[in-house]
Amino acid sequence: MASKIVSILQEIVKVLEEKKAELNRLDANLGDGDHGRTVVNAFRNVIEQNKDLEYKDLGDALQKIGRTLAFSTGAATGPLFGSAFIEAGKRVQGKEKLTLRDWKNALSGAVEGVKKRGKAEVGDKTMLDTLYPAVKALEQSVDKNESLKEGLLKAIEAAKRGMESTKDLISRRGRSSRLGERTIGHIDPGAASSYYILQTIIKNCLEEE
Amino acid sequence: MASKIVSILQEIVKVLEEKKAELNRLDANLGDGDHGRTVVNAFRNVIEQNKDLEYKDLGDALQKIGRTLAFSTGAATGPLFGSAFIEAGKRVQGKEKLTLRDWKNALSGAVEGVKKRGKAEVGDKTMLDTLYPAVKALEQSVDKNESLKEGLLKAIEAAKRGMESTKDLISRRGRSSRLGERTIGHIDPGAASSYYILQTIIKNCLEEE
Amino acid sequence: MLKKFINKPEDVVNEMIEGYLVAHKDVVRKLDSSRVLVRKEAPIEGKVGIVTGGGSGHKPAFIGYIGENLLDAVAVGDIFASPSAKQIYDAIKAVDSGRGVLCVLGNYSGDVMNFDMAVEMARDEGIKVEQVIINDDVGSAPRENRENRRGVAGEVIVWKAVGAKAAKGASLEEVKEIAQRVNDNTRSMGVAHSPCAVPSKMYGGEPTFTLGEMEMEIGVGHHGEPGVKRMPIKTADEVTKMLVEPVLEDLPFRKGDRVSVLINGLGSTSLLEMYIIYRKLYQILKGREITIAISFIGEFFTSLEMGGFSITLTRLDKELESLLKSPAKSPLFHYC
Amino acid sequence: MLKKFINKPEDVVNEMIEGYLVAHKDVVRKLDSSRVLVRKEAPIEGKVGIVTGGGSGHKPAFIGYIGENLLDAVAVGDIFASPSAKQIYDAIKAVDSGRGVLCVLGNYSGDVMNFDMAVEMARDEGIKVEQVIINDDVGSAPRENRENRRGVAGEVIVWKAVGAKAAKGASLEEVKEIAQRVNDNTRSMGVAHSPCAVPSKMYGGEPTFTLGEMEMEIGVGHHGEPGVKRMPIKTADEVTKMLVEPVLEDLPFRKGDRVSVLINGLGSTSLLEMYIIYRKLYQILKGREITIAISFIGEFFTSLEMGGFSITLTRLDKELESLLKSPAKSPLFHYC
Ligand SMILES: Nc1ncnc2c1ncn2[C@@H]1O[C@H](COP(=O)(O)OP(=O)(O)O)[C@@H](O)[C@H]1O
Ligand SMILES: Nc1ncnc2c1ncn2[C@@H]1O[C@H](COP(=O)(O)OP(=O)(O)O)[C@@H](O)[C@H]1O
Ligand SMILES: [Mg+2]
Ligand SMILES: [Mg+2]
Ligand SMILES: [Mg+2]
Ligand SMILES: [Mg+2]
Repeated sequence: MASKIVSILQEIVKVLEEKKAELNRLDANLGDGDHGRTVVNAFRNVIEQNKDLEYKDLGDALQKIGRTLAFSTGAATGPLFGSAFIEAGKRVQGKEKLTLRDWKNALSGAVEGVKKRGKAEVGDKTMLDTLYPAVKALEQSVDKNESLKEGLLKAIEAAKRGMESTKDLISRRGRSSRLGERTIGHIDPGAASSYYILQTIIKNCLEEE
Repeated sequence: MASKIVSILQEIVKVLEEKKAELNRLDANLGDGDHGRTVVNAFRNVIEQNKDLEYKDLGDALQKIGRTLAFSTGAATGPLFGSAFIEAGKRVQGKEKLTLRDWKNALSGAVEGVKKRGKAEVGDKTMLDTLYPAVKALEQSVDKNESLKEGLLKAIEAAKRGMESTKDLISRRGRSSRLGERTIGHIDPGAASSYYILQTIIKNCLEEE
Repeated sequence: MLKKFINKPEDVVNEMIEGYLVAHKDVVRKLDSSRVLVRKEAPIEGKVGIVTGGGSGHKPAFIGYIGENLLDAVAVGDIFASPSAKQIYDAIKAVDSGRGVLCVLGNYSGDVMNFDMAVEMARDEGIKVEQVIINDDVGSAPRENRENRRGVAGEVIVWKAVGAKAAKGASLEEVKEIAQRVNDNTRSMGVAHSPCAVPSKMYGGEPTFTLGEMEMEIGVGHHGEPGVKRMPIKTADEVTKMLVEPVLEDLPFRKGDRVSVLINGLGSTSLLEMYIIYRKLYQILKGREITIAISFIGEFFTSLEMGGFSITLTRLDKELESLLKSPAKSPLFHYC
Repeated sequence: MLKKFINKPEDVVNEMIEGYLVAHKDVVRKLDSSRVLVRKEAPIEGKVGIVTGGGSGHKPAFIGYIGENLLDAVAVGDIFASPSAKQIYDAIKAVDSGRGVLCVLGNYSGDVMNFDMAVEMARDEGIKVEQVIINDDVGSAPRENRENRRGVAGEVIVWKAVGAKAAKGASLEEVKEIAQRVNDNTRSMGVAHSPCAVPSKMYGGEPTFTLGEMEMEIGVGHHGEPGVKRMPIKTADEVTKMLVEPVLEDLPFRKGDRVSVLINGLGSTSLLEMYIIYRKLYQILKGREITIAISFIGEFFTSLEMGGFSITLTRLDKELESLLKSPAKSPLFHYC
């Protein structure tokens, strides 16, 4: 199964590479203009350091990815994405395949990881504003007993709307929080990158189904 | 006689004050733009430190003025003007009134003083190019036995032409020498100020006659 | 675009380190596996290790302070960007002599999160680690939100004090307490009239902010973060007053206090100006009967070529005064 | 206009001195009658006095070097303008212990003439005075006209060496010989990409020169005097090569030589850049089998906020090397 995870990571790098300039530009509005570069390098680095990533246990794999991200990336991104993956991994420990409920648990782990690390709340104009709506959507789909595919597609939609919602928010965390009201009108780069990452993961998992 | 010398010094300050902006501008073309300010302050300082300048001996008075200039002014101007006055004074030691020949001797002393101090030659685009033609004119007038007035007026004319001649010269001394060929087309500020000073001295002496 | 003497922008930090290492090989070494600079003698038997780290572009900070009675290791980030948790973790490991390690860092979310992760990791391995977050910049948040304030030049004062304390053989707890005490008694405020540029092209980079022809910004951050107020530039005396008054009120500093004064040039502001500023600062403090016990004037924590400066005051007690006055020596900082 | 933190432009030098004096009153004093700063202990029994002077705006030069094993007195001119002969004369008198005084000055016509006058005057009074004129700037005149070259950062190396020699109790002739020997073995070359401004208005001044958006000038002087060549800015590696090669050829420096290296920032060029430059310089010298015995990297002789730097090499013999490596200490320069 190693190849599958590595190939998803490669897809993530490919997508982020395409979006790099856009993400840098978003970060230039609010921060220091390096977010595109940072996330691409972060995931490149993950592949580099986990070339032979084998797993029986998806939870282990996610945590390994998370630790590499958290530990080796630098900037704000490393610990944030890292904690997201690590906490997500903990919630699906021992699993080799994920149900919709597992997806919900994993993603809400990611939300908790970001919250803990970044001391941010939903509405602070961060990647949380992408991830949290996706968790909410998954919860509803689980409650409604929707199919894996249906649920995941809805989660992507919700994440996208969440990302877009950051445009109207005032940043309260990270570098951009220094700009206060001047942050209104710009999408948060971390919200954007986490949308692209989530979307790429889900798409690739669904293709496989 | 103290009052006479002091009043000429005051006239010099007045004239230089009027020409200050022009001299600064000339110096801005070639150097650091401070020549007007420097010469005004230099002569103000001379008056300040020689308020009770009495003399029987014009030579002494000129040397006193020269020492104040040379010693307290700073920049290039102080030692140059100072040496000019000191050497001029030495050539008329003991005199209370100057003949045309005395004037010639005094002014050629000034030329020697500047040469010695600044290691400059005629044609180097300095105050020498004002003073030297005046000496030459005085020599001719002495040879021709012209009147004091005639001789001094011709000296002023010659000094003026000399000052104007610096426009076409390349600077070889002082700060402006660094600019090389770029100095062509600009009158040398020291040539200009020394013309104004010489002219003021001569005019005031002639009025008295 | 602001011009710079660099090669490829992505190489600036590594090339700077290469130059630093050949210049100061008697004092510092680099870890093989990580962009971490370490004092040659570290770990030093019986001494608490002092680690810091942060983005590059602040020279002499941070690496210039690795040396005697100062820092033991620095995790070196990219220009204005936090180093990774791994680098910080490696720095901690490299200087632990068994008596523990104190991490001192500025209050920037990237740095805070990466240090957090590194410290957790090091603790998991049984290393004694403490951290103190410096937040001296009065210009970055109101008093009620002190915990959100940035760390600026006050970090240098902390390094100097903890470096001296650690060198005396103090315990980790004691060294940490000094860092905390200096931070609690330190306030800074900065101003800038010209931006700097993060290297982004072959020969330079774009300015981090733009100001009007004759404008300045009060409260501006070390990376060009916006400050409290933009206004037309004022005289040195007026600007000094505008910076020091909020600093004095914030703590507050009082009549009879003894203080350390740090006037820190941000990059292109000349020492000529800094002494003109010091003159006024001296008069103001004298007028309030506050005694300057020690002063530092120069460039201690810059922002590349930014035009501006900051004023840092630290209220001293006997111990802090003697720590700040004890000798220290590193390639870019001397006190003796 | 370049912005500055100053009060009235005509007051900058006096206010800077006021600030300097309150900051460093344990080291320097000012003569009552003259704008001359003097080492507190001077004249020092049995020691030759070392005097220099020149225009202001070069800090840490000149006054920052008054201190132990360095300078005894400095005659302080206006910004970029020579002090008067009277100031220099007063400086000489203030530091003469009977063993004589050495004046070290840069080769600028104003300084040269004023020092000449002052020295004549002091000699008339029976003081033993010698002077050595420094002309290390390769960029300011071709080799045939070496005597016309300006003095730039090489002056710092001379001060360091003569300060150490004088402190050992050497005679005036011996100290003078050292100054001359350092000068004869020292060559510098500078580059700038941005001008400085002499304070002329309340909040700043006009640039001393203008360059195109991405231009630099090689061989530029300490006061913005034009250099050898203007051209588009190049990488740090290329610029380093362009500066050091004419320096190496001029002396010439040869395989096997031991040298002192000084990389001097002119004002706004960051230490980050200077270490990138040092890296390349180190490689070039290594390639030529020239050994760096000692190096100085930082701001030692600036031009207000000018953007640029210079490289100074000094060929060492045993004595010069040991003089440069002996300790020295002043408010703005340390070596130990
Ligand atoms: N404290 C925080 N909590 C949650 N997310 C944060 C926090 N700080 C920053 N972020 C996220 O990180 C993104 C910026 O990442 P990046 O540009 O890589 O880091 P840096 O600010 O160090 O340059 C922001 O857009 C935001 O989504
Ligand atoms: N070596 C020299 N010999 C003769 N005259 C000189 C010399 N150097 C400078 N000058 C004169 O001095 C003038 C400049 O004086 P000033 O601007 O007061 O001095 P500075 O160059 O120090 O600012 C020049 O215009 C020139 O006439
Ligand atoms: Mg960023
Ligand atoms: Mg001038
Ligand atoms: Mg960043
Ligand atoms: Mg001048």
